[in-house]
Amino acid sequence: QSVKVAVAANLQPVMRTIKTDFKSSTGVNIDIISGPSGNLAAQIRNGAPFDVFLSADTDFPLSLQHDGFGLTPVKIYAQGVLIICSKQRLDLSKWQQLVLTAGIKKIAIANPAIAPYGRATKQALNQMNMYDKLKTKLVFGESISQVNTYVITGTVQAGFTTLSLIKDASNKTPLYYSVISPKSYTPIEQGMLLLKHARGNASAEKFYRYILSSSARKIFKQFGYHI
Amino acid sequence: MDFSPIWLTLQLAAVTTVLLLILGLPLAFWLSKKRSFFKIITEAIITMPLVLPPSVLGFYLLLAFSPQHGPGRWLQQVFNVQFVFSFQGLVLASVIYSLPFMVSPIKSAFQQLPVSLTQASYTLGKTTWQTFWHVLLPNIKPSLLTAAVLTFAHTLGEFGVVLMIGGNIPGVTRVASIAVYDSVEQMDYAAANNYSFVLFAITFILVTGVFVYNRYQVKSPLE
Amino acid sequence: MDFSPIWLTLQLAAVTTVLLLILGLPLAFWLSKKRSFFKIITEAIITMPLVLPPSVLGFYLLLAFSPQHGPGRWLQQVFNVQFVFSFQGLVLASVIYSLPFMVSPIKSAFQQLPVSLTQASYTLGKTTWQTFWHVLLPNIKPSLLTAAVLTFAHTLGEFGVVLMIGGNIPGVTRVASIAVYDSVEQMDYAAANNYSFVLFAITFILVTGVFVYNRYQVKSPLE
Amino acid sequence: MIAVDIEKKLKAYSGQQVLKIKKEFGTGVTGITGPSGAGKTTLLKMIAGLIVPDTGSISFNNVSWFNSSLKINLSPQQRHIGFVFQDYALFPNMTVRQHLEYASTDAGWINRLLKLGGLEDFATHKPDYLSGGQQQRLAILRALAIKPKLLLMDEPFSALDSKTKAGLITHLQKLFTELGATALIVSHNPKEIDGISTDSLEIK
Amino acid sequence: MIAVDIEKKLKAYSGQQVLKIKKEFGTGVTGITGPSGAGKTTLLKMIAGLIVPDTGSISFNNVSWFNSSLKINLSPQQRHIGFVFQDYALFPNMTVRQHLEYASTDAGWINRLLKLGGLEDFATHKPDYLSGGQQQRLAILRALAIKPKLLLMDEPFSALDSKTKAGLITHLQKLFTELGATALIVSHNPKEIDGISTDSLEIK
Ligand SMILES: Nc1ncnc2c1ncn2[C@@H]1O[C@H](COP(=O)(O)OP(=O)(O)OP(=O)(O)O)[C@@H](O)[C@H]1O
Ligand SMILES: Nc1ncnc2c1ncn2[C@@H]1O[C@H](COP(=O)(O)OP(=O)(O)OP(=O)(O)O)[C@@H](O)[C@H]1O
Ligand code: MOO
Ligand SMILES: [Mg+2]
Ligand SMILES: [Mg+2]
Repeated sequence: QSVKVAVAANLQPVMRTIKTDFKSSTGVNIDIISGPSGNLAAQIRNGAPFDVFLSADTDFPLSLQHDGFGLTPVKIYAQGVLIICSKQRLDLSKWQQLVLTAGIKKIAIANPAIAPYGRATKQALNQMNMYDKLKTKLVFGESISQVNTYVITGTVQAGFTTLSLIKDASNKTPLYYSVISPKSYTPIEQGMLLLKHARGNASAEKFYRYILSSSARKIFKQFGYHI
Repeated sequence: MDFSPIWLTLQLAAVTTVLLLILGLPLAFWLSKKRSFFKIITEAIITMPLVLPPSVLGFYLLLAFSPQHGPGRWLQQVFNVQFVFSFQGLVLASVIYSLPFMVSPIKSAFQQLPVSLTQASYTLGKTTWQTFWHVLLPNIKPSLLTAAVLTFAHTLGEFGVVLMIGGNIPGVTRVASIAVYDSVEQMDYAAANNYSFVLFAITFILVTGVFVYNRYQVKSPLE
Repeated sequence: MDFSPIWLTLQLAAVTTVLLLILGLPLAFWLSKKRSFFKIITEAIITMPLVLPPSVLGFYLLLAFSPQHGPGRWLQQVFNVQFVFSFQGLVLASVIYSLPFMVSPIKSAFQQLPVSLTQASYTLGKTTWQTFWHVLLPNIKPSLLTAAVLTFAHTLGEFGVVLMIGGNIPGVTRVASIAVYDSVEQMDYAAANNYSFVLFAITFILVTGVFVYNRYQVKSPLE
Repeated sequence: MIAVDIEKKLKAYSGQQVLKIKKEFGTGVTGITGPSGAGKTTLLKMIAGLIVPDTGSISFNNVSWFNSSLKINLSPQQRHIGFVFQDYALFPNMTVRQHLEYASTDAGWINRLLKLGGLEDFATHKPDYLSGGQQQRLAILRALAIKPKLLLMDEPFSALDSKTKAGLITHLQKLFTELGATALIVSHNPKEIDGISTDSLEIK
Repeated sequence: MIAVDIEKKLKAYSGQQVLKIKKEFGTGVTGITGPSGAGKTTLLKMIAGLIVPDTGSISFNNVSWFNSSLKINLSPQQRHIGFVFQDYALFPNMTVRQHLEYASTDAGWINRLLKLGGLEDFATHKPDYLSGGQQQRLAILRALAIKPKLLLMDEPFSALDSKTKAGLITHLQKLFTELGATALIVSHNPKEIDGISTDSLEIK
């Protein structure tokens, strides 16, 4: 029996390792469906046959759970780190000044309405009184994944994304980045929910427990998440 | 490389095209004949799905077929069929979505045929249906082929509706267009390239084949 | 309610349709004439963008027009134009994407016209171009209209490419299809409904208008 | 025996012209003449059920085909008529033989017709590859293929040279007698059917 | 004066048939006759440049139009010919007057032609709304509209009644003289042009 796991886009780099590790320890194959957390939540409401939901925040899984889509309470499995990142050799330690210069034409952020990382970015920029100043430069990716795509193809000079992108060994493109001050945004606590669809699916439960296990935690840490 | 998205896409496009041929031909014929106000409205309605963005269509299909409420719930409870996040759902959406691509070119072609062909066939005692089948249809072959190719192609390229009601489920609704999108998102550009290339190759062969076949259909008597 | 996505969509569709009429008509005419192997290949290539999923096209456009390298950098440096995240980029993508929708039905219609019309015009001393303009084109009006409507519509419904290279920038690339998608994913069904309804209304009027106009074009002499 | 008593407004001239016909046509051949634009084609099409008269009645062997007051109007199919169109109206997609096979399943009859029209050598040609006279003969053969009791022929010999025409007419006369058919032949050259026509109608 | 010396294989019969023509046509009217399928239409189309002969040459007033050994082949446009098609080839989108206006800008000439063809009352009609004879007359007028020095007419009177035809032919004769034109008229009924033809050619 396979397990369908809906994962927030920021987890894409880490999920490859998780999938292999879970398969080697249990022999169970998981299908990964990734997207902005908000999209996945909407799809679950509309009947998508997912077993486990790994969100990028706690709000989406909580509301699903509240409306009876969950089998378990929402568990926080990791805490995300927001970075600004570029393919160009830029000194991003002073990114706040840098992004205002003319050399930076476009900056990608994830759509705040459906991607928690985008929400956090917006919050941080607002806190620094920068959001309005940058408004004309912003382009909105559907999710963190799309922000990553824009960064790596060089269509934007900078993008706000997740630290796991940097820690992804399979990514061969050299990237330059700087961590955004954690004080400027509410911590990105990422929550998990075992869904109604998984009822009777032992493998799904196994996967749910595995994510909270130490071996999974180790992997999350490797990819820059706080536990 | 995982070939299931491509296989799925081809299946979807083929099933849709066949269904639409069965459905679209008589419809196009009916619409091509003298117009009534009722027909104009019908035609406008048929054309709607084409004019609406796939996301709008997807939205309404989602509302209609979500098992949370309405017809979707009823279907789920009574027949245990679910149209969202399932292959049959994609087929239904594609049929609605591509209908005008089948109907419009065929209808125009029928309108451009001389009336006397129909009249001649009628005097031979042939029914409307026989006339349609043996006289009118064979004389609009190029347009028919165009319509079928457009329909097939439009379905191959379907993305928005699938993204909305399909949900990217491997082997069920992850068609090629979604797989490419997904690969790009995962920064797996090699996979994106592979999918693109295979689609390219398949369709290039298909399209060239059709055109080469069609070459012999183009009339150029004596010269 | 924010009307800018709808306005933007209509602009995009209109600009694309006009450009494609200018580009597609001569192309369709050229293709409709006696076939060479070169033409078949050309036609297959023109048909490609239609058969490719929008996500594939979007991906390649993204790669090609990234200002970091290749043609994108050159355009940026020499002309200071950027094709990603800009309206002109969407126009370019739409033109490529909708080209076959303009060309195919028109080409088929040309092929179905009797050769003797062209011959008669030639003996009157008319050039190929005059013949095209005064004799052939007016006699395929229904197909021409169909092609234009299909093109306009297909552009209205464009979603995948825009999602890929648009960047969802309000007033610049946030077209209606994206706005609906966005609203649905935010579970703001009221906004999704509004956008959908306005699009529905506009296009229903448009389409019905075209059909009512076309009604007078359908020949039914004496009866 | 076909009885016609109809009226039809022709949208022809800037002014208007009314076509009024009252006549009974017996078995045998009736020649119909009249100047160009008089309404000869229109008359045949009304008898065939392809154009609806404004008022009046048409009946064939006492079966009512059309009656405006009784609201009777049989379809062209029900009237079982052989019609030779002035512009032939051949099917571009069918070969000569297929035209006849579309109308009839009787292979012997088809071969006989092909021979009668001198088109045996062209059985596999499509209309685009036929000369004008060959096309016209095909149009005649197709109309005969259904062995109609009533034949409506609109300028059926206009593209034929006198020798071909003379031969064909002789054959047709035999065929009409054999079928016991009534034939109405529109012709601008009444002499050509003088030998076979038993009656005539001049329009206007 | 037009000199023709050409050969063309006709893909006609199951076997093959070669059309061989060697003839000089002087100013005035030449009647061309021959059985149906002989190649009359093919000949006219080759002279007009619509079909390419296999070998040979065509020249008009000592200008070479076609020469297979010298690889000369003028386009139909360059030959400036008035052509009446056997199947008319009218433009469905144009009214009677528009047909003539498409060919000529001389309003006086157009009106004269309309009168000559008896189509003044139908100037605003499209071909679908014309009778067979009216269509044929329009085809003739259109060919005349460009005031050609060479007229190729393929069965131009086949749909006309004898009265209309006689009147038209008288007018045409005057016009030909006026234009100093050479006319080749294909006709299966040679008698109809007896009065005006000065030469004749029989094919096969
Ligand atoms: N489809 C039509 N719609 C309207 N008027 C028509 C149509 N066809 C013919 N007419 C007009 O009706 C009149 C009669 O036409 P009809 O074709 O019956 O003439 P006809 O006697 O057959 O002439 P011809 O010998 O030239 O073929 C003509 O003046 C013609 O212009
Ligand atoms: N487009 C074509 N392709 C091939 N063969 C053709 C084509 N048109 C005519 N033919 C054949 O060539 C031969 C000569 O045809 P053509 O049209 O020149 O005859 P025609 O003398 O004009 O006869 P008609 O008096 O019947 O019009 C015929 O046998 C015919 O079948
Ligand atoms: O990982 Mo997200 O849901 O795109 O912020
Ligand atoms: Mg007539
Ligand atoms: Mg001929």
